[in-house]
Amino acid sequence: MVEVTVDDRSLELPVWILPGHADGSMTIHLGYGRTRTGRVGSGSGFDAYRLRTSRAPWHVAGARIRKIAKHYELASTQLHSNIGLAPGPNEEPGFGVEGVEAERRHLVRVGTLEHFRQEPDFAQHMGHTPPEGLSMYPPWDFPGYAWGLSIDLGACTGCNACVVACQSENNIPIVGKEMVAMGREMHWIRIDRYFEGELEHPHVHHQPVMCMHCEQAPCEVVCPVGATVHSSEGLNDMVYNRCVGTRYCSNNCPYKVRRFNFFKYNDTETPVLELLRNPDVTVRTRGVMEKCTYCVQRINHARIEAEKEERQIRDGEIQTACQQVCPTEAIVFGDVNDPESKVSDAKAKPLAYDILAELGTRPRTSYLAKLRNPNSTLEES
Amino acid sequence: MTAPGKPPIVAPGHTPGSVTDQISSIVLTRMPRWWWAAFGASFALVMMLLYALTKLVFEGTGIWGLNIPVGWGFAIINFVWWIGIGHAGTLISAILLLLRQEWRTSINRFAEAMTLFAVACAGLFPLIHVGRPWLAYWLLPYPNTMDIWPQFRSPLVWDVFAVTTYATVSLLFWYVGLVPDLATLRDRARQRLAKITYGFLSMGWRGSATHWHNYETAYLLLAGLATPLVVSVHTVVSFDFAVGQLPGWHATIFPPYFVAGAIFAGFAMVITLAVPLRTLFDLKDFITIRHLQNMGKVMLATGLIVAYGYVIEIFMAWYSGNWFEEFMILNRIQGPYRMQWYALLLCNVLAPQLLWIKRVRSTPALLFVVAMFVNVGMWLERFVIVVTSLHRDFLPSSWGMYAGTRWDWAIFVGSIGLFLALLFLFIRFLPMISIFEMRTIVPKTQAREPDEVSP
Amino acid sequence: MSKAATKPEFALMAEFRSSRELLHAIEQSQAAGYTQLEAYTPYPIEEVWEALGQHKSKLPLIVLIGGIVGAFTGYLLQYWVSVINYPVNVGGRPLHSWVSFIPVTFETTILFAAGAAVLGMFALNRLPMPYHPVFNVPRFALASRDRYFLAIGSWDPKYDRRATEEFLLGLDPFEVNEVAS
Amino acid sequence: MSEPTASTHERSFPPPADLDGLQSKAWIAAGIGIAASLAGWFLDPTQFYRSYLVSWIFWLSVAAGCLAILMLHHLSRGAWGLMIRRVLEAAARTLPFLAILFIPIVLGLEETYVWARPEAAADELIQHKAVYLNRTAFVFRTVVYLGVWSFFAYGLSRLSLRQDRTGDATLFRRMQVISAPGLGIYCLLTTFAAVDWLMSLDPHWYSSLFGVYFLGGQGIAALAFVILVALYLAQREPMAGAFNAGHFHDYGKLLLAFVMLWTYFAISQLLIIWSADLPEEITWYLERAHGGWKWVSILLVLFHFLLPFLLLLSSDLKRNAKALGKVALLLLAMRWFDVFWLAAPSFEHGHLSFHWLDLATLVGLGGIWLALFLGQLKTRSLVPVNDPYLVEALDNE
Repeated sequence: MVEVTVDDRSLELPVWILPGHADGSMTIHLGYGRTRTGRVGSGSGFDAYRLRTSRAPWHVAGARIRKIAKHYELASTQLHSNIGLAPGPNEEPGFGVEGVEAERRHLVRVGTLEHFRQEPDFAQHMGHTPPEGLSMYPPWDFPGYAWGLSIDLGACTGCNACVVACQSENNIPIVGKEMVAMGREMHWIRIDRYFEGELEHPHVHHQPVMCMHCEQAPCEVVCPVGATVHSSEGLNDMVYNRCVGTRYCSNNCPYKVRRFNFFKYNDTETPVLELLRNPDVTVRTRGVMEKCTYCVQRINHARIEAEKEERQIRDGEIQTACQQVCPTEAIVFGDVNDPESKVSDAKAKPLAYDILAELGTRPRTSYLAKLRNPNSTLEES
Repeated sequence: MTAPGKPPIVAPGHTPGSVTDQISSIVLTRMPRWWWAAFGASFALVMMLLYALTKLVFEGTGIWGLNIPVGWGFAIINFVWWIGIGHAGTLISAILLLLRQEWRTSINRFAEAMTLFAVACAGLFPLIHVGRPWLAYWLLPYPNTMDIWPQFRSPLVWDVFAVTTYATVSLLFWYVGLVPDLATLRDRARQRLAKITYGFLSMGWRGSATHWHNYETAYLLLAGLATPLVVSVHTVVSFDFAVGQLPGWHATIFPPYFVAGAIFAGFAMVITLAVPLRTLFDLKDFITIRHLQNMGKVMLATGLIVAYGYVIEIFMAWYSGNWFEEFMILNRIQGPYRMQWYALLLCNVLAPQLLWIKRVRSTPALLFVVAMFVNVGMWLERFVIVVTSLHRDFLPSSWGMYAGTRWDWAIFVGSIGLFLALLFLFIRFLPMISIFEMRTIVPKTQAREPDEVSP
Repeated sequence: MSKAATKPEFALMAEFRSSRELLHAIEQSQAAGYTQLEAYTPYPIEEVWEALGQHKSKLPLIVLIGGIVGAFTGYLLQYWVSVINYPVNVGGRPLHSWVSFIPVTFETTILFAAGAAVLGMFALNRLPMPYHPVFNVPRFALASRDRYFLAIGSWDPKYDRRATEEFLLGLDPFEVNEVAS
Repeated sequence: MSEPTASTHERSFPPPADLDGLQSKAWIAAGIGIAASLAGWFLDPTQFYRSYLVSWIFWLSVAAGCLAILMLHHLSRGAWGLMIRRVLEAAARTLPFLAILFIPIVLGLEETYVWARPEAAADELIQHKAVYLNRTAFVFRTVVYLGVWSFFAYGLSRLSLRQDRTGDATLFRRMQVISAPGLGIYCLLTTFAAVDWLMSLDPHWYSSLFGVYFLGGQGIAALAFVILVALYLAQREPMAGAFNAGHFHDYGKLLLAFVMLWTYFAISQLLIIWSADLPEEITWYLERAHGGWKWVSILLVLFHFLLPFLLLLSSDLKRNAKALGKVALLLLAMRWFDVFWLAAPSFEHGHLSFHWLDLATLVGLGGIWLALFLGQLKTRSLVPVNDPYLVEALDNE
């Protein structure tokens, strides 16, 4: 921990050294200045307003920083975020065995405009994509709708709006710092952040990850009670009532998008909280697994509307919660059986790729590689 | 029949009468004072287990150290550890019977009991590890109004079948083996209650030629069935891991490697228990140095198979050219759980090499030390497989760390207490050495004609 | 007790000190024309049941049938559940995932076969049978220790209370007892 | 059946005279087979090398398997192995000759192994393995495998022969002491041999169970062969009086055990790969599950497992030497099919084809190997006459 002193005011707070943050500077979020924030928030965070005065609310000078012999536990949902982050000249080389893992796995695929012009489908050659239909099993047909989703990494700014939207749409409980520190966050969608380049000035990539709704879902096979099965429209359904909580599905999920109710996180006793919740989404209890449903309640809502009007669901009629709030429209959802749909269009682009395609899971969620158009003179400096 | 150079499997001087009297008297007389102390201690641990389980059921799986990505932890480690330990009992009883290894006789009963209690401990964990333990019965196929059935492609359902079959067959095998001895106790017991109980349990066994004939056939057939069964059980346990896609779990070598590991751990536990018991109950005449030597050899052989598994795993990780596999091995060697991996190598690979030395194999104390190393090592092996594979899998963004909480430890230690408590009860109420089989081998091992000794 | 006086005895039972003596006695009894013999020994002795003419047990057949029934039960249960009664798409796997059905089929085979072995053994041995006349002989308790008994049933055509007792005593037993029924 | 203890030591078991005739027949078969193979080599060298590899691995499995069973026998000190120890030793002593017969495989390396071809340089994955999969390392390793196996084969044979001469009772202990690490080293080397010779035919594929599977198959091959030799010897003096139903019962049980073991490995590997459906692993199975190969797979299930398994359950059959011999013959034939099934789909991706060279090389190599084996068998007494367990072994029921 460090102590920040401005004039006679001082604040003790922890620091987290991140790549790319300018040397000799530190960012302190003001937050809301609260000390009591209910069940999960009390006792967490620091009141940075103490450093501010009403005389000069936006600027103070002469802050001093001092390292103090205290420790504070920070909770983070992501502990590892390097890809090809080369150590700076004075840095100790190597981050241990975990070094450059994410890069080798080609999770985030980034290219320059120049590269794209030369080889438009470069992203598809970065990993090992097995030939289509390679499987020990006969194929399953998905007549009718086949839901799919595409995320444009080039558009994603990492603003987290999707995470919040998903949380309120799907009645996802807030579990608090203690649980997050243990690795028990409940978000159905998360934004993976990766640093690339040099430690001093890395590139940052954001990658939203939610359930991929794999056509050959590894999670489903191992569930002993059939609590997670496939719908005829290709959704990876989670049957909460049937789930006994073996957590086997999560272990076998390569994308680690499943979340488990280790305790009874949802407060179902306080009547007023009932008003808080989305009535279309089941409130999960203790001991069951949950994960992204592609907002199945919205799909069904649209289905009912369409059936009332005796028509097909129109493209764009269903918006998932994350899609709806995305300020850059990075997320597109729709019927991949419909060649005219926006999602089919996105998936047909040369930049489209699946993550961990080499596992043969055939995800319905795919990504569009990120394109950069760097100014060569700026980049060099 | 005794070949040159082999120590006898029963100390000289015993007759059918003397073995009957000595072994049955353990059950039919009062227990020594240490028994009460030991039973009391293990019973206290059982109470701790019950307390921890109550807490678990009321509060949730969250009291353990589990998280995402490490969705399986102590419970599964303990399950695999216990069920592995159980395997030695069946192996001693069944396979050695089929191989006509007579030295099995004085340890098989005890080893079978160990199997049963280890399986009981093992069976506890899959039940309690689920998020909603009160619904664990949903893994069984039973007709219901919803027409919902288990999902037979899941290794956990195979586990249910494998473990229940194993428990049932072990119990039957054990009980069938006990029937003539229960009759022996019925004939020796003085107290009316003991007479009635043993009489009831022995079902009216008379030891007629017809009885023995069908009995021997049944026993042999059960051994023939139990042998592939015991292999299948740990194979299915290995499928729990191998069927998945996770690097470190998905390896075709797992079935034989797990089975060998199970036998390895099981024999270590038999030695751990047999060395003190033979001293405490003065059974050195029946559990001789020869038994310990042989068990040491089995431990060495299975330990080498386990080491073979490690070698092949590492080689294939490289040979596959699959980066996930390579990383998995590197992470074991250099990652945050590397100390566990080195300790595992020390316990499972290096320590058993001492068994090449005959002095070690024939010194109970040294053998006991090696066995303790293996007990620890095999627990660590499951830790490495379960936790080290899970904590860093495909997406680096979701990597995490895992550590057991005090409740994890309480339940683990409590299960050891449960095992010991059951074992002490067994020693108290049932003959821990098969009396009738000892009667069978005594004439063969004695040079003189034992039948002519007067009662 | 008054009943016992009128009721004929169940058998005559001779006690021997060694298995060799018992085997000898069986041979002699068979030579003398006795057919309803039963021997009691403290541990299994193959020669004894061979001498009494028991060669093949029916048990292996029972176990085989048990195993076959178990295999079919296991496989058909899975087939019926996964293909007919509750067909769902699970991870893109075919409904009839025969490879995945092998372990459970194997386990039910073993379970049924083992059950058949145990139940078959008890049935063939007519157990449980809490009461049997031989228990009326106090020294019979030694049959589970180190004594060998040979009984000649009273329903043997050649049985005669006195002559048979004479005959048995001629075999040099430890003693001969009457088994009350 | 049992002989008086005193006389067994004085009994001698010289090889029967008609082994010479059998050996001549083997040489003739070898001549015909080799001539046909040479013709095939001129007509279609690629096919020749491929067929030769399969045949060589088949006969090697028998010989090397015998070495493994020999060490198993020494380790378990069981009486069961004594009657066949000389057969096992003779088969194991052919291993150096098999090393010489490996030369054609080295010559045709590029025809059989993808990684040995120049175009492999373009394959990223093969390049990754090039440190391991290259001509020099491959030949070097094969020399090491066969050298080490031969070392154990000759070492054990020599001690066994010395035991015949001196009757030194401590020798069996020494053979045991050698066999313990010997068996371990054998299993490890065989695993890598299986990777080298068979698995690397499809250099993209891997399975960590493969070595164990190959070991299980070797056990079947060796036992089936030994049973056939025992059957042959049991019909002639001096062994006619020595072999009894009990011996064959033991061999039958071992054969059953190995059939079950092989099946266990086969099912485990299939189940794990089938369930995970990882593209990099399943291609190997898909090749063997489609086209004509499907029928070979079914053949293996039926006649490498199901039929022999059911037959061997019967103890009457196991005690009947002739009936057991038929099962052994079937299994030996299926061993060839298994090796063929492991190797050939990787040569010609997709379709099943038998070639007459498969048979020609099998007969040619088999003739040579059998002649060598019989030559070795003739040199010694058929039973180790001074072994302390011999009385027990002859008495085996």
